[in-house]
Amino acid sequence: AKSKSLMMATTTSTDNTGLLDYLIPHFEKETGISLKWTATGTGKALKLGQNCDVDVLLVHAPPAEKKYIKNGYGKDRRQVMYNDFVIIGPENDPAVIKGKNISDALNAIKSKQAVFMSRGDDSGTHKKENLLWKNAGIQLPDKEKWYVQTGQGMLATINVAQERNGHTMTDRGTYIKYQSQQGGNAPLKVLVEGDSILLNQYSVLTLDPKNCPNAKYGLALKFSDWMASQNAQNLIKDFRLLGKRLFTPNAK
Amino acid sequence: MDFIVAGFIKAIELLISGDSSTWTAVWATIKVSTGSMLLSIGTGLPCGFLLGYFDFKGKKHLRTILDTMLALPTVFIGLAVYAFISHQGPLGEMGLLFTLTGIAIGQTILAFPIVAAITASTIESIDHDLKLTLITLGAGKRHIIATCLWEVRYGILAGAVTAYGRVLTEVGISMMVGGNIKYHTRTITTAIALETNKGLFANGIALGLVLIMIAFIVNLSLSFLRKQ
Amino acid sequence: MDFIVAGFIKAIELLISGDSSTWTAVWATIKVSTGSMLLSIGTGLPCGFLLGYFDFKGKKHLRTILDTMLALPTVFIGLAVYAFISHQGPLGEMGLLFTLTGIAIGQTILAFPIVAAITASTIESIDHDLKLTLITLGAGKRHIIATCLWEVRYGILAGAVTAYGRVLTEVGISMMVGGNIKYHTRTITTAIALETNKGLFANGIALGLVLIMIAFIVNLSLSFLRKQ
Amino acid sequence: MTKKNPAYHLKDIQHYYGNTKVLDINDLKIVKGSITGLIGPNGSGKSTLLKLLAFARKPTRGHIFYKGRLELPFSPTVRSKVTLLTQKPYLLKRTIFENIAYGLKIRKDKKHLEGRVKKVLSTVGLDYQKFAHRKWHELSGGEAQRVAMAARLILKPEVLLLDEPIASVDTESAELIRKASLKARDNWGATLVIASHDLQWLYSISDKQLSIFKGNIFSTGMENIITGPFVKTDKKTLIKKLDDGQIITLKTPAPKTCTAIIRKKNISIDLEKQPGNSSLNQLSGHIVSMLLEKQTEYIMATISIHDLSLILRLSPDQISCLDLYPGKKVVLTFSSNNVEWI
Amino acid sequence: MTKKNPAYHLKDIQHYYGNTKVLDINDLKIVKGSITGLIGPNGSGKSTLLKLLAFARKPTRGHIFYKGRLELPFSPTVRSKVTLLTQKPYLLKRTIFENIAYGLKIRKDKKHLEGRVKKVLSTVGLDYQKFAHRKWHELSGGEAQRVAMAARLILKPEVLLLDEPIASVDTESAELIRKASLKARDNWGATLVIASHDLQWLYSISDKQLSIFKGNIFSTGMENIITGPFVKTDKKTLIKKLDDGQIITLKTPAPKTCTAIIRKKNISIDLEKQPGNSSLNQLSGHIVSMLLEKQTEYIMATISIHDLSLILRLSPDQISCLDLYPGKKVVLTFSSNNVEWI
Ligand SMILES: Nc1ncnc2c1ncn2[C@@H]1O[C@H](COP(=O)(O)OP(=O)(O)OP(=O)(O)O)[C@@H](O)[C@H]1O
Ligand SMILES: Nc1ncnc2c1ncn2[C@@H]1O[C@H](COP(=O)(O)OP(=O)(O)OP(=O)(O)O)[C@@H](O)[C@H]1O
Ligand SMILES: [Mg+2]
Ligand SMILES: [Mg+2]
Repeated sequence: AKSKSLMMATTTSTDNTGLLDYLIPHFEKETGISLKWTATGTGKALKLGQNCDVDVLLVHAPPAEKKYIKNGYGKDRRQVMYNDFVIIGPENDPAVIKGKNISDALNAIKSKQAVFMSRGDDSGTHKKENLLWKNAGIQLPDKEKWYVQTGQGMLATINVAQERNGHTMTDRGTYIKYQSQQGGNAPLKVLVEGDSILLNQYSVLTLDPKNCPNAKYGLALKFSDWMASQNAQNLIKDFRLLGKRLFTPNAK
Repeated sequence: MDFIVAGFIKAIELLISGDSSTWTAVWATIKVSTGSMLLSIGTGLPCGFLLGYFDFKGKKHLRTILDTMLALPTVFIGLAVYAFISHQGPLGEMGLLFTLTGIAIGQTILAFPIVAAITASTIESIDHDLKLTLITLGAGKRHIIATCLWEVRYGILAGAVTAYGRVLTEVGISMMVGGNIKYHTRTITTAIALETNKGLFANGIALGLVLIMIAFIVNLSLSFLRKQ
Repeated sequence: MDFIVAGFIKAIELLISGDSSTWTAVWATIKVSTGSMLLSIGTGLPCGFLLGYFDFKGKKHLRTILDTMLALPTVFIGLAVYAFISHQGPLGEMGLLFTLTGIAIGQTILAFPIVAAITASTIESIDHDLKLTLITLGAGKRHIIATCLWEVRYGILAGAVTAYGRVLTEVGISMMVGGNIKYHTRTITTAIALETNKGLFANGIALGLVLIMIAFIVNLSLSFLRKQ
Repeated sequence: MTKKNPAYHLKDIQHYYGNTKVLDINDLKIVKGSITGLIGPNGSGKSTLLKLLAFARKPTRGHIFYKGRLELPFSPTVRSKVTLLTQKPYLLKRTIFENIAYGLKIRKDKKHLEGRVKKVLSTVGLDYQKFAHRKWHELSGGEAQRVAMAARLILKPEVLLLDEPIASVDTESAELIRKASLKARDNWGATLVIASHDLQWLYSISDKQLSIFKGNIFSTGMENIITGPFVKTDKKTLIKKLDDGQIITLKTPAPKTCTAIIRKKNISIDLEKQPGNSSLNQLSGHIVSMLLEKQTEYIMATISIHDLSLILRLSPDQISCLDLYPGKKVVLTFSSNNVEWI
Repeated sequence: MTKKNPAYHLKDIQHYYGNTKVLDINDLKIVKGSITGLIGPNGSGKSTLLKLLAFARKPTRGHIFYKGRLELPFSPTVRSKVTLLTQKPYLLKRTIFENIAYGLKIRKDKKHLEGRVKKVLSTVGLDYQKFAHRKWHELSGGEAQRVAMAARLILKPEVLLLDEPIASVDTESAELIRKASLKARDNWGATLVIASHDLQWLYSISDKQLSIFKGNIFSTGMENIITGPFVKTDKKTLIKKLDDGQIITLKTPAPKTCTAIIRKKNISIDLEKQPGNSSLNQLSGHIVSMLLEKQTEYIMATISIHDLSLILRLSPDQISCLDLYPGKKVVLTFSSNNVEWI
């Protein structure tokens, strides 16, 4: 039984949305492999893999993942699903960004000094946000008064944004969750969405056996394969919260 | 505000409905805190006794170090323990990472200075005449330790209860060393952290109440040990 | 293992280089822990005294409740305080959310039972003859309180130091009430949690060492109060 | 009006620990400026009575009037005027100086503190230079007791209650404490109540002796107490057999009680047995000690009759006449009717 | 060999608290099965000496031989054989029964515990029924002291060291403790050392008295001590003036020391002053007390000369002859050469 168990490190979003609680029993039933997971920030998840304390990773930070593989820690990066990021803010849209493209919107926020919450935690989301500022040609506003770094999870950051009447960037899954908690009448609305750069790609990584000879590489591959399987992809497609789909499967 | 009320209702629901994830977390919490308390009392009492009973050079410095250990952040302890028991650490072989045993080790490091420091200061307050009396009654070293500790049992109980509160409520070690793995190493506190992270504040409150209830039951049974 | 060594080096670097985010976190920690210690000693000492000195009905039950309060999880306290001071809460007007003052309030709730419980058990251990002596020397109520507390000062110091360690190392309240906002309410412990989550374990260790250094300096200066 | 009132007036006082009655005093007055000696065996209630007089404890029943006013513990009227030297002197964890100055400091009376401490230390025979700056635990037993005494004396209280002030004190210091007590009465009119097992010392200092036994007060001073077990011979007679064969016969009206009091004035002393009637007890024994009662020149003699110790108060003439000295064999005679029961 | 050895042999013992020397004993032997009385003013070092004899403290310098063997604190040889009743009896926070049984329990000697506790309680005059199940703090001062005594007696130790065992104990109990001590010696050959300020009691129990003054031991029993200040009149003479005008003259070979010892054997008693030479001190005073020294029939008389108390040991004949009794005026005579200095 011991050899048939797998340890995974993943990001909080997959766990907090309940996706794993929904998906994993199917995996266990179909393959007979039991899977345990620990949900942490992307950075820590990668670190746990680097230290060989887990067998497989499910993360969403493509540039960091690629670097990770290049450093010889990971292997077999397999894209399995995505959702997208949105910019949310007060309904009255104080910075007037509604409908703008992402770079314009960020520039508007900066010039209006509208409050913007950053997770500031090196998570996949945070890394994406940093990239967006860079693409918009803005130097990271680390010490600006209007740029608030919470260093917390997505939902906590949204809550801070609500308390402060500010903006933030969030993945759509968490936003839907937030909406549901506000009884469908959330004070913060989606203001910017749809840009292709806002895509949030999730991938499964196995660990390079050269770095971690003891990690269960074979089982990890099986998990990776299963996630990409038609069955799993369908399950992901069917996973809904408040009637809304959270993740879009895109395994090749 | 309303999530606090909701939390109360939810707490009762969770316990009555026999929600399996709640109950496994309850058991994990009880197991791990019992283990770490036994370990920390087993090590902290004798150390505290030595530090409080004897006068020796450097005693004050030792006390300062012990007091400083009271301020070891749990995440720090978690990281340090992780460093040792991670697969690449020196004790990686033992497979303690992501286990309750691993958490208990970390929590022992957390509770030890509390037990030792409060024992030491309680023993220090012992009447000099007690020591003399014990010696003159022919008590050997072991009896002196046992009797002194028993004489100040209320003070030591206070130290143990404080340490228990600390162990019961810590998150950092459980999270780092245990990994908050559902049905395995998820304790009530890591569950609270998770629920809170999810924004399910009422669940967090509910689990908090469950934890407080455990503490209450433990303290209620200890209260029979108290001075009547 | 190597990240621990790296952490030591990093700790020195952080402090020497005057890294602004570290230093603001240091100041936030010092401010908020000082505030909450003053508040909790101010409330906990008298309550502990009353509970330890007098015999009254229901005293044992009060002690049990107090001991249970030792096991209030920080996230729970954080949530409760949040419920009151969030914009929708009854004290929302005061704008305490995401401020150091808010954190200090929560930490006071955390430290109060430690100070009170240890004071009570220390006062309880007071020789009955001391009380009689003070009365016969004509001491009024205020003098009795002050003198009794002074007689057991080492025990109370131990309680205060324990509470200080608790306050200094808690994360849940600071995170929930303070929001871990960089340059504002980020304390050392929330910073450690953040760095650890990022996988920057060496940074976590470094910040932990900074915290321990603060505790060491405080305890070193307190050690002059100790028995010579 | 207050002039006429006694310092203390105790009315219908009863005190219990749990269900055990340890004090039962109908009516007791203590005159202002008097020195009252409190005599009684262990556990008779001396310390309890002193705690009541110090208003450190509330009697279970009854009232205590201080200078004519009903007072209760913590009454501001008495708090700073009445002080008690407890039986087990407790020193605060400070220097000797701070211990002695404590009472004055809480009274905010800090003038000439050093001089006053120096003076009161010399009153109890301790050298300021040598002792003032020692820590509380760096004292011998008798020194600690004297420091505690000094801490009371410095307050110049209206009432000074002393619970075994010379229990572990040497002869010389006992004399110093005697003098200090007398000075307290003479210089500032203090009222003193002193419990002690050292009768010689107590007689040398007190105007009046109260004897206390099982919580009952006898205001005639030290009396002889004969405790049971007794054997009932007939309805109205109890006898106590001593191990050496001598027999004490006592008439009893109250069969339940079991402690007899024979007042010293009812006992006479002789060198040999007289042919007497059967209602007279005649017991032989020897004198153990003879102590001077300072104020009166009378002599308190302790006579040992096998296990029993009896006390007599003798005049110098009686002693000269019978040539009495410690070791001398004597015969004590008292009527079996002259007995009181409690 | 052990038979010949004394119970204790102290050699070149010095003990310091900090920099203060409190004991200085060249050579002292305590015979097995003897009862030694320890007399001395407060702070003279009695308790310190007893703690050394109990091996509860290590002397700063010197060696203590127990039955011929050099022993140190915590030596397993002596731990269970020597016991000390401390001056301030401390009771454990348990019932009286548990307090008394404690020593036996740690010796794993649990046979007939209840019966033995009952017996030892009655030895110190306490009723088992009434006291055994009380808590430690529910006792009067004297009762507590007796419980502590019982806790030592029950151990039947080879050596029983008693530090002021009757300090707050009533007369009757003092007698019980005396008897219990004698029984310990007679029944199981215990060696006893007893410190007390109650000389009458101590003389009635001890075979030998050691007098201790400022840490120095005098093995002739209680001697008279005259402390300074003295006034120097010429190179070889010091005088002390009493407040009533009388003058004591003392020859001095050692000018630095300042405490004089006049041995009681060198003092004679008279009713009136004799025309004498100038090197004789003649002091008038009166007798304060006369106590029987039980074993010898001699009488210890205390004579008060103004502030000074001197002790004489008199035979019954002397007393009869001079018709001495407490209160009688007498004259004491001693040569100014018969003085020792420490
Ligand atoms: N806290 C207590 N609880 C129960 N009984 C007590 C308590 N304190 C004293 N007693 C009992 O009350 C009685 C009176 O005690 P008290 O201390 O007044 O006696 P005492 O005359 O001072 O005796 P001693 O000469 O020994 O000091 C004793 O029989 C004692 O056993
Ligand atoms: N812990 C201590 N530190 C310093 N000096 C001390 C200490 N204990 C006792 N002394 C001093 O040592 C001397 C001897 O003390 P010890 O207790 O032996 O006297 P004692 O003869 O028993 O007196 P007492 O009759 O008052 O009990 C005293 O002068 C005392 O002040
Ligand atoms: Mg008493
Ligand atoms: Mg002593």
